[in-house]
Amino acid sequence: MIPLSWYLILAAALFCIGLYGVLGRRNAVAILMGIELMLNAVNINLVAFWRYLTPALIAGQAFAIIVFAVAASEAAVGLALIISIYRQRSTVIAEEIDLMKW
Amino acid sequence: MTLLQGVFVVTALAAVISAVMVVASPRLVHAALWLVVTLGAVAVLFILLDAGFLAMVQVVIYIGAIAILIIFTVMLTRRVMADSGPQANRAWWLAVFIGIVMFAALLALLAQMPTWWQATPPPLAASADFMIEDLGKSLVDLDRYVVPFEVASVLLLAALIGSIVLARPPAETTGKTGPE
Amino acid sequence: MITDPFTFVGDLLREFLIGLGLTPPQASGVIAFLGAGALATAVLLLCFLLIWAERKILARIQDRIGPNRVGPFGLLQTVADFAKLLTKEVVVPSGADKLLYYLAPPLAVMAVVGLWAVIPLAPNLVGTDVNVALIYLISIGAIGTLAIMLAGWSSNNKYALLGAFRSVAMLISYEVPMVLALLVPTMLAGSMGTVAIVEAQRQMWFVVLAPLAAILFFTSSMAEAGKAPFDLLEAESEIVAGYNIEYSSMAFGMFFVGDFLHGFTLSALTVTLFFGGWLGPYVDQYSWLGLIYFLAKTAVVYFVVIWIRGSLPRLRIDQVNSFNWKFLVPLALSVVVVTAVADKSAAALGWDRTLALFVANGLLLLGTVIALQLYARSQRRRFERSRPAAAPAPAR
Amino acid sequence: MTTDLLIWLIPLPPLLAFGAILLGGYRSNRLSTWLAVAAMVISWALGLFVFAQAVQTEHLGANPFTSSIPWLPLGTSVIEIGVLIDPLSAITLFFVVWTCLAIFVYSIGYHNFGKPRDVQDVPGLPPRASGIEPLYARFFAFISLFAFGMLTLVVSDNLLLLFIGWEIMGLCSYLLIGFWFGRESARKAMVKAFITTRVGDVFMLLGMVALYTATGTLNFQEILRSPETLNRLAETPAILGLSLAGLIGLLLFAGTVGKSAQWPLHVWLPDAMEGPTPVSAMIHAATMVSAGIYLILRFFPLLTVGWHPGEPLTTTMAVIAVIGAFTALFASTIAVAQNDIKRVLAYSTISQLGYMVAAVGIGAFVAAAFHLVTHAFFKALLFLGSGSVIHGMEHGQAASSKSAALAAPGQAGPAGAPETHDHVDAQDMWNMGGLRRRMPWTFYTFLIGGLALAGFPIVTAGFWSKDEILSSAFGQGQPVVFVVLAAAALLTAFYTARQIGLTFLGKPRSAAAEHAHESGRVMLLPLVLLSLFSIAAGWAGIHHEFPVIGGAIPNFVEEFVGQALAERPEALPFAFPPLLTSLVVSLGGLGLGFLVYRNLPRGATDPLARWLGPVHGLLRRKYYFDELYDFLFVRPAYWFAETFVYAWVDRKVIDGLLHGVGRASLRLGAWLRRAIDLPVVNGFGDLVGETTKAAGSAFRVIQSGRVQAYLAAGLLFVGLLLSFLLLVKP
Repeated sequence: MIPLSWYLILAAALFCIGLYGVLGRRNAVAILMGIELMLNAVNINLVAFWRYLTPALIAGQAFAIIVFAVAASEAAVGLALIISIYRQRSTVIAEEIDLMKW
Repeated sequence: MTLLQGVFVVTALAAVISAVMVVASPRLVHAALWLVVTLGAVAVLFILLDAGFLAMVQVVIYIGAIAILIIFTVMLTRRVMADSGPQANRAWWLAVFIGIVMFAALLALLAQMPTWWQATPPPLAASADFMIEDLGKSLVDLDRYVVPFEVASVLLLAALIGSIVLARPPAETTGKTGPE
Repeated sequence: MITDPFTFVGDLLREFLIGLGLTPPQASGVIAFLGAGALATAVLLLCFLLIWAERKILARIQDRIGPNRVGPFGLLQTVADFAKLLTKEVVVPSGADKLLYYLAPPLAVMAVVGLWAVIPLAPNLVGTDVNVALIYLISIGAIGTLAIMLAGWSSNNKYALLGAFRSVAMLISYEVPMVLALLVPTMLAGSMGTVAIVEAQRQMWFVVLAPLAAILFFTSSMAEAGKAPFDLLEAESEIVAGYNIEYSSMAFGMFFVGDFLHGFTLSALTVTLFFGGWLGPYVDQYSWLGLIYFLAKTAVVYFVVIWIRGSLPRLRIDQVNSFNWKFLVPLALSVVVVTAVADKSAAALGWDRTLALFVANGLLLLGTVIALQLYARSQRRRFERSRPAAAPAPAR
Repeated sequence: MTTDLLIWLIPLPPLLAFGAILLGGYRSNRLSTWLAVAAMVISWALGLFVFAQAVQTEHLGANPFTSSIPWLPLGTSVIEIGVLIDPLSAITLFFVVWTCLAIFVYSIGYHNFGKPRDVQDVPGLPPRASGIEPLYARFFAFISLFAFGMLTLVVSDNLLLLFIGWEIMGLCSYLLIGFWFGRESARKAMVKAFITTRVGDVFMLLGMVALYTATGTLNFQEILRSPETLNRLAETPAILGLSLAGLIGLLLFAGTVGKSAQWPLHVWLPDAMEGPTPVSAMIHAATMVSAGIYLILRFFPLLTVGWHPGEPLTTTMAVIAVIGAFTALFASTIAVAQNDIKRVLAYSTISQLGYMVAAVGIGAFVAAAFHLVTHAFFKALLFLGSGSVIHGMEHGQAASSKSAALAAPGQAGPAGAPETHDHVDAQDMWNMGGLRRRMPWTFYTFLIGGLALAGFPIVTAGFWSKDEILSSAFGQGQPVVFVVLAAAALLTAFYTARQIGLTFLGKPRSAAAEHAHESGRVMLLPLVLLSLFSIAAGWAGIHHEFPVIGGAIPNFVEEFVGQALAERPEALPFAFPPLLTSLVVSLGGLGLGFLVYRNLPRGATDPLARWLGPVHGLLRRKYYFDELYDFLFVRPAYWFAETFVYAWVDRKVIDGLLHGVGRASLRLGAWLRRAIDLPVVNGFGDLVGETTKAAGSAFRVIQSGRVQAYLAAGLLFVGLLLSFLLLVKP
């Protein structure tokens, strides 16, 4: 059977790839995609821990669902923000969106 | 290596490779499509973890809504997308470094768990039908997760209103939309 | 006489495979694979008949004869059309994203054919009986949306992209009332599995228990399938032909097939969820009757689909969206609430379930009509106030 | 749901309606009407249901409906808030809900609901003839609040809650008398009413405090139903030779004197007629002034403790009886000489309340309660009828001036208008006459009310209740009271006949009266309803030995109300002298008045003035009581305020003190600023500011505005923290 560690390693890998996406990409949409990857990694962890450690409690699945809700709202608001920034400033490059300095 | 392990390895490889493509692909539409592949692979993992419901929800929400939205946004902002300049910023090496350190740290942390090498999951107590029922009940049970659930619903409502507000055209153009 | 030919054939095949030296799980896997192939092929072949039927019926509605040259009653017309399509050249527009360009049409067909995996055709004849079949339906629908998006984008054509945007906006919007309407059979049957839903309709079809939900589901699936009057995804008059304008040959043929098949599939789903699926008299003794009942009911619903196409004019994009968000979604929400309350209180107070749900739906319908009347009146008043009565509005 | 719980709900709907109208209902007149009337209908239904339950309950007096919850913890004891329905509150509730409902409905028509608003109407002034009242919703809010106060008072089971209802009514009375605050007279009247009743209320509060000190409770049942408490109160001596019970009784009675406008605090009630007529009917005739009587009826056991029928009156009772009887006669003499239709009724209200007070004073509990009920009905009827008359007159005035203007369009503007459409006083009876033909419904209902007031024999309710009081006075051996009340009854009949004669009979004496027309159905319906009660309410209390019809109908009042007392009073034997007296005085007074006033021509003077000479002037000026009070209290108060408090205390002492303190503070402040603020505090403040600024400009490089840089920095620090926790710490 599949050991728990495999899932955890995979989740950690996805998380870190997502982290790179968030930190390293210039495009705001790409940053959002990185965040989605990270959230997915979290979900894998939640479900894997539920399955291997506490299958009697439904908490893992319940919180995975709540993570879905968070991801959906984050995508909706984030993308709306990006589009509205794009309308105002004609750019979606995160480095150029730096009005809030000093 | 059993069949299940084989399936896992294939899926995991697909997930990781497509995830790398998500962050590395110079064309954003391709990145978004690679994201779809990753998400689908994660859905398969959910099935392997006996969470079929979550797998379906994953497909509905991530692929059906979030990925589509992302592609939509990419296409709407296409004018800047077309020039495929450097997609990584100046500090990308720092990002790689942080990613690798984080990966190592996470593994180091997790490896301390006593159940790290637990190979077989304990048998499920109940049938899949009962599990979904229990999941639904737990979300509206006052003693369990009704508060997070309600918070999530309020969050969704706030997101709904927020995106409508953000997406509204500026005030001077609203008058032009005729009486439809 | 064999009462259950499907199980019989399955068992026969299994014995044969085990006889060939396979282990029982391997045999089951092979049978599942074969079944999936058979189902998909059957469904795709059905298309020839469907296209012919649609053209014939539409022609009759429009007081024409329809295809009548190739084969008896023009039955082979479709075959001829496909032969023509197959012999044509596949033109890839310049600047197109080739991989995605080729990926989109198969995805579109897959999204439709995949739906058949959870439709129970007869007792013991279902692709797979998963307990989350309804969510599966929605998620497969999402793949269809993705296919349209890809087709529109990869063609490198302004009209194609506009058509794709339009259709995706509409498809995503109409998923909301569809999901809400799907909640109603889920509640009534207590399961999200299609087989359980069909079984739960033994006492009474859900179309009686939840007529409004049935109408809602039918309407929003029509929109999901892009059937008239929601066929503005390919409104020739406005955006040439929509997302598939750059496709030619069999690549276009796949979209074409997917489109026609989607209409039939939505009929099948409506029948499964609301009209009792394969249920009918004597179906327990002779399970093959189930298939006939199912196909007959589906054909009737499909006829309604074509009928609507022949009767109603196409909607504008803003009308489509406001109809969805201002009418269907609120109505679907209230249907869910009313059904839940009526069902639970019928169970708690010992009322007759059928009657209670039917009456509740009737009351909701009445309320909807009254609300619509009030809305229309207020709209008219506003209209008359903004524009003096002397100058009547020009007809659109 | 038990009846006990229902009682709690009776006062609440009007309060909710008040709140709802106040919080937004006022935007729509229609909504306000519906809210107020619907709330009142709910209260009415609940009240009648409770009344029906009460009537069907055996021995309600001994086992009343009651329910209470703790309210105010006060040191060692807890004041409870609760409700109580015993026979007394049951019948009070009965007439309160009926009259309130009738008046609510009547108000809709009175304020011209449904008519468009006249642009010339000003909020705070009565509307001209046909427009809707500008402050329409406000009126309904106020009367709803009033209904809440009255119902609270009726259902309360302790003196404190009763007092709260009492004061809410006082507030509403103030607000509603001054409803047309644009009029100088209304403003004065509202202040007068408030302050005058306040005098009584202060005494009442003293009585309440004394009662609480002596007994430790304010609950009616605990005080009034326990003989020990009452006896202890009766035996404890207080000042002036009074027992404690007598003192408390007198103090509480002072509240009644204020609220029920008894002499010498009667002056506010006639002026209160400045308010809209439904207000006069509801507050100043049927309910609020009845609350005073209700109070002394409620405390009847306390007032009469140590007294038994047939014995001489105690001091307290004597005081009450004398004041009541005197007020009855005194007010009726004034009423004879008044010309304003509402003022006549106001004085007659004072007089009739005097009857009830006198009845309580001589120990006639049942008679007083009976008269309370019947009086509420017929006096509300009379007021509403007079409102209808005034309404008709105002419409007539508008109609006549309009027709005159049409007839003579060439005439100069309003300044040169002919004499016939001068503004005449729509309330002056000398401008009326002959309204019988123009307003038949109003006439017949008003006639019923007037006959009830005059005590027209057998048919009307007033006869039975008044007769009961007279016979009680006779039977208790109080000849003086008897004679005084009989004289008052004669005058009552006389001025009633005068009023009816001047208003309805004869020929119209002004253009307005000629053009007056009948009021709308929504106003007439309450009139008809109340006139039914004005007749039928009397049948509930016919003495069982009355000739011919006695005993045909059970004496419900005697049986039901009597059990409110612990010692049930014995019914007095029937006697002919009082019956004959009341027959003679009522018929005589009516006949006399009718002879004199049945047909006076336009421009006639009051024949009474001729006959009485200077006495008539005295009566007309109300015995100069207003002037007397003005001289005795108002002017000295003004003088005191002006010359002493303002000119000397305020300007010289207090202002001087303040100025001195101010100057000293200024000096001190200037010194403190120079010595401490500038060098020390500012220096420190500047130092902090400069340091922050320097640090800010040093650190501001970090704030690059790039979200990814922030995230990276955050992650780095989280990583450092985690590695510290995991690697170094253990």
